[in-house]
Amino acid sequence: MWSLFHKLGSPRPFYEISDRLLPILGCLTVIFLSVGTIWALGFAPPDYQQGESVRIMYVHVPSAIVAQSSYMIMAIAGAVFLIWRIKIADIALQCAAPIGASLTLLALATGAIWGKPTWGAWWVWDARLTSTLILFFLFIGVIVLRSAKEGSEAVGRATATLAVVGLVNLPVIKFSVDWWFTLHQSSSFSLTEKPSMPVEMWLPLVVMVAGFYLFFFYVWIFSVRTEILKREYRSQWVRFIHDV
Amino acid sequence: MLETIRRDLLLHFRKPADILNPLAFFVLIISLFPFGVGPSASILSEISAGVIWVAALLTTLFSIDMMFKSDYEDGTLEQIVLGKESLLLVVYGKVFAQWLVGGLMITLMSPLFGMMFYVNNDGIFATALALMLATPTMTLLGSIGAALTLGLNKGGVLISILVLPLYLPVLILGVAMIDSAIVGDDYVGHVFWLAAILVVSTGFAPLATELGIRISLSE
Amino acid sequence: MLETIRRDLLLHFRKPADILNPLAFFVLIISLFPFGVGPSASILSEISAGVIWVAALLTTLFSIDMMFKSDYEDGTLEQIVLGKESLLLVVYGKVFAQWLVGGLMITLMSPLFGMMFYVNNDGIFATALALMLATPTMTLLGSIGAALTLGLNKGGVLISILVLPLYLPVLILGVAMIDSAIVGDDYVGHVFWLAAILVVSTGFAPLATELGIRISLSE
Amino acid sequence: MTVHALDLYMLQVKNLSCERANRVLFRNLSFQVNRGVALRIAGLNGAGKTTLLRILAGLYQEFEGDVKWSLENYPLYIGHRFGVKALMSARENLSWAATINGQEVKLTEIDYALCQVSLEGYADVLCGAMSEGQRGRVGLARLFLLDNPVWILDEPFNAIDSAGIQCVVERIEKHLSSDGILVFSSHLDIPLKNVQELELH
Amino acid sequence: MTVHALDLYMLQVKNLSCERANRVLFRNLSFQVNRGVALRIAGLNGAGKTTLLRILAGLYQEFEGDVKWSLENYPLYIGHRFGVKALMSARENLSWAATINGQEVKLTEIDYALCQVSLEGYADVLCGAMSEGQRGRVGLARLFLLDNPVWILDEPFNAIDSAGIQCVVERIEKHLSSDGILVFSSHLDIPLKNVQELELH
Ligand code: HEM
Ligand SMILES: Nc1ncnc2c1ncn2[C@@H]1O[C@H](COP(=O)(O)OP(=O)(O)OP(=O)(O)O)[C@@H](O)[C@H]1O
Ligand SMILES: Nc1ncnc2c1ncn2[C@@H]1O[C@H](COP(=O)(O)OP(=O)(O)OP(=O)(O)O)[C@@H](O)[C@H]1O
Ligand SMILES: [Mg+2]
Ligand SMILES: [Mg+2]
Repeated sequence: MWSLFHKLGSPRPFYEISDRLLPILGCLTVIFLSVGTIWALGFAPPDYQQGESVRIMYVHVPSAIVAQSSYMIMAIAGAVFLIWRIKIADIALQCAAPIGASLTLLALATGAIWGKPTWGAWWVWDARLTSTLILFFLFIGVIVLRSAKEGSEAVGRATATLAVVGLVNLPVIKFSVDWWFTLHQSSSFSLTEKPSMPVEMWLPLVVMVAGFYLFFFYVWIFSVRTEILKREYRSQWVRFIHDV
Repeated sequence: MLETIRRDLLLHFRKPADILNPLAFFVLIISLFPFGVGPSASILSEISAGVIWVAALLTTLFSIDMMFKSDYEDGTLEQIVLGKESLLLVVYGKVFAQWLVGGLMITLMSPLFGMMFYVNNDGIFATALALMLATPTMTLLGSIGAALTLGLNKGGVLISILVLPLYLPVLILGVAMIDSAIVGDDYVGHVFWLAAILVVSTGFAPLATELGIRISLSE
Repeated sequence: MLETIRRDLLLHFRKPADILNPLAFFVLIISLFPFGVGPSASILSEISAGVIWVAALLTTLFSIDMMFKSDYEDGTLEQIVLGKESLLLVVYGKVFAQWLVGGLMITLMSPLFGMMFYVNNDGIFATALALMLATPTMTLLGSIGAALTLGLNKGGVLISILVLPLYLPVLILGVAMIDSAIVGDDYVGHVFWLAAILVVSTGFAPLATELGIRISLSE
Repeated sequence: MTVHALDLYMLQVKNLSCERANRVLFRNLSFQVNRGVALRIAGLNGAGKTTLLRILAGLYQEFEGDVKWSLENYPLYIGHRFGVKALMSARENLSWAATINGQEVKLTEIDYALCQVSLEGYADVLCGAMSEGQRGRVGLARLFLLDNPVWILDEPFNAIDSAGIQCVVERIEKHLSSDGILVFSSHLDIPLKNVQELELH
Repeated sequence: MTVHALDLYMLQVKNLSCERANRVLFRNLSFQVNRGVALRIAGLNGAGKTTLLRILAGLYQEFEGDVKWSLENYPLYIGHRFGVKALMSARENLSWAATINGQEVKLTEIDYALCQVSLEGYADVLCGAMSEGQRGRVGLARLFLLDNPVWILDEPFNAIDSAGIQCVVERIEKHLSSDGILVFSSHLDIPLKNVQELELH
């Protein structure tokens, strides 16, 4: 286990192992996303209140959930980099941030689109919405800081520090839901109660969530590989692999 | 002048943060308010014009701080002053580049916030129009402050104190214009005044800025 | 550490603007609002807590920008890192000096603005108390951002983007506390939480700041 | 004074006095510099060399006396701060320097200038990622690119290695022999023909 | 390696390699420096002198190899930036330098140090109102005040006039003869006894 960890921690074995993993991951992603999409759009029943617009849920909820997970993953990569100084953790952090930011943006966009028919407004200053917005800012902060100097280890550590410090915010933002509603009763919308869904709606959602996770990991590993090539293009093994 | 614009834009793009930051900052200030004030639609839409304007103002102020600073510190400003190219033209170029990455971006983003603050369509259009006319003025006036405070090493806060009073007429006009638009009144008069202020400051502010630069350098 | 505080205060007093500016800035932001929002007492008192907090937050952010910058640029920070005196202690000292000329001053001024915004006495007291507890936290968290962005030459705006999300819990708690106080509710819970956050950040933020400084220097 | 007399020299200084912070730096300084001649300002640290050079360049105004140039003067000034932007590459820095000097230059000329200061490999490196001396060299590359007849150089050899100094000295000789004029300060002993010395105390 | 062996030298470097921006600055550098000896790092602009000195001082970490000091090491480091605050007077700067170095010094010691670098009259002048060389001298005055056994000086003579250089060179000789250690870089030809050279390419 420990040796595997170490092996994955250095660029070359990672590159080789992921080389075999990637096609499988890609196939699974395609399968899950297409099955989920067809199921969700074609077969899942419309909501008796919201009608067809409920189908946005199949993009909105997975993207929102995976966006949060990707922050978590990114921060863990940051911690690993700070503690063990494994270079690949820095790359992992750097590559996770844009994906996470895009997913967050997708969640925001789909939420807004969904909000218009259901609430009559694109945006309300509800706790969950706002905390998603904050999550987006956290990602942006990480991206901006990391892009300050490409490939520099110092900037990498700075970014990792920020990502880890920002982690503190995740639970706090979650708790703010409570503070928020005790303060401002005026908000008439609540996302905190789960709509009781029938299984026919719930199951395709699970497939989509799984598909989004797979998608995240696929893109993530793919861009980590690209970044490895970019940083190590002069080294022996890269030349070797790409000449063969 | 075109060369100056090109160079300054290049420098801004070299640190993408120069472009992203004012935007993100604008977004952040605005999004702080619902936290501070509460999410009630009625209050938010009531203060929306004010908040958007104050945010635009502060954003301009804080990006303007760096406008001449780096050129001053590394000695490039001396080179510019001594060069054959007219300093006034360089100032126009720098102001324009600064506005492109600051004021213009803010203007383009404003409709989004109008929506988030439940402003109606007329109000949103008026906000964008008002910002389009006012942000160049803000950049122009701000550049005077930036030039005057160059050698003093006192940063953005001193500039604010110098320049904010100059901004007040624009702020008041702009907010009045948006408020008229929201309730459906005519606002041609406001547009006229904002445009007039813009024309006047385009003519005169760079002269003052040029003077300010020369003063700061002969220190 | 005492030496650090003494030195930093000395430096601040050498440019009185360092002390005056945050105050003036705070005053300016707050006074912009009546212009932007209109002078109606009911709206003003409704948004008062939010405005004062947002102003305090922005003021802290913008003075924190310079916290390590000058030491970094003239090479003094290297000297500090290499010196026998513990860097962590120096960080504590600098944060404290920074708070004295920023956060503390803001806290002391807040009652004035409470009055200007028609807040009642309970609210005014709660505002001051909340700021007293929260401004040190803001300075502490801000110092992390300032340290991390040192070598990057990107100024205050990047710091804002990094740090503002971290400020939100404090902002939400603080505003909630003031609002409770205004309507006469009990706010011991809020005080407790603010104090707890302060204690935790006093313990941990300087560690992150120290790390940030070392990282920025080893560039 | 006739127009003809003015033609003989490029720079004429009369009764120049300057004090800073209540210390007299120099008093009633009078001298003139002809074409093809270098004037070296010598003096200990704090003697007022930088101040004098900035006065001659028109960057510092708090003095008494007369400074006259015999032609419309855009001096090439390099001071303690090199005037090199950290966020632009060496090439971009030089191209911008030419632009504000009102010159149109070709890429080959820029590359030639960089080559002269041994920065061939660094044309596209941001100057912020260069060593101190390399940044100084980018500043000095202007001497090989711009066509100003008047050079004002304030300790141009700080942080420059001896090969670099040699190179610049040769350029200076060429500049002087083509009727240029140079006013400079340096704590190093630079071997130049045609040097006048002015010692500040 | 025994403790005794370590005692002989103060600094031992083994297989030090460093690259920046994909250029190898040095590879597998190994050397050691004994007490009472100065090591001079030579090399052209951009050779990596500053980088090496910062590595030795512990300010730069992106390298491979071993750097060992034989005792708990707080070097006195002076780099391209002097580490002098513009808003503090010369005296205040030195007093603060002593404080962060964990030393308690008397006013007379500070004034003595300032006197050594010929800044007697400038003790209470803000360093921002000094000339470039005077600021450098304030930085160098630390050599006369602090008691670190290890000095790391990166081109300490930039902008300093020859009288100033002479003065510092004498101080260095004294430091070495009292078993101190010095690693420095300079483009000038400094006459020192007991110098090892290390040339970077
Ligand atoms: C811009 C607007 C919106 C944003 C930023 C947003 C954000 C989020 C987030 C972050 C989650 C994931 C929560 C978790 O981790 O479990 C979520 C879930 C969800 N959202 Fe949205 N949302 C928005 C609009 C909407 C709208 C308009 C609706 C429909 C009325 C909606 C319905 C849901 C539902 C049903 C879930 C799943 C709840 C659960 O499983 O806990 N959202 N949203
Ligand atoms: N901040 C930086 N980022 C990336 N590369 C750098 C940076 N600073 C210097 N370099 C590169 O590292 C190399 C060595 O720089 P260093 O400053 O160590 O040189 P040096 O020997 O001290 O030169 P000088 O005599 O000019 O002071 C240079 O070639 C330069 O291109
Ligand atoms: N910004 C300033 N404000 C006030 N006085 C100054 C300032 N800069 C320099 N001085 C004073 O003016 C005098 C001359 O400074 P100047 O920079 O001209 O000296 P210099 O001959 O160039 O010295 P160096 O060899 O150190 O570069 C110094 O004694 C200094 O005290
Ligand atoms: Mg000088
Ligand atoms: Mg160097």
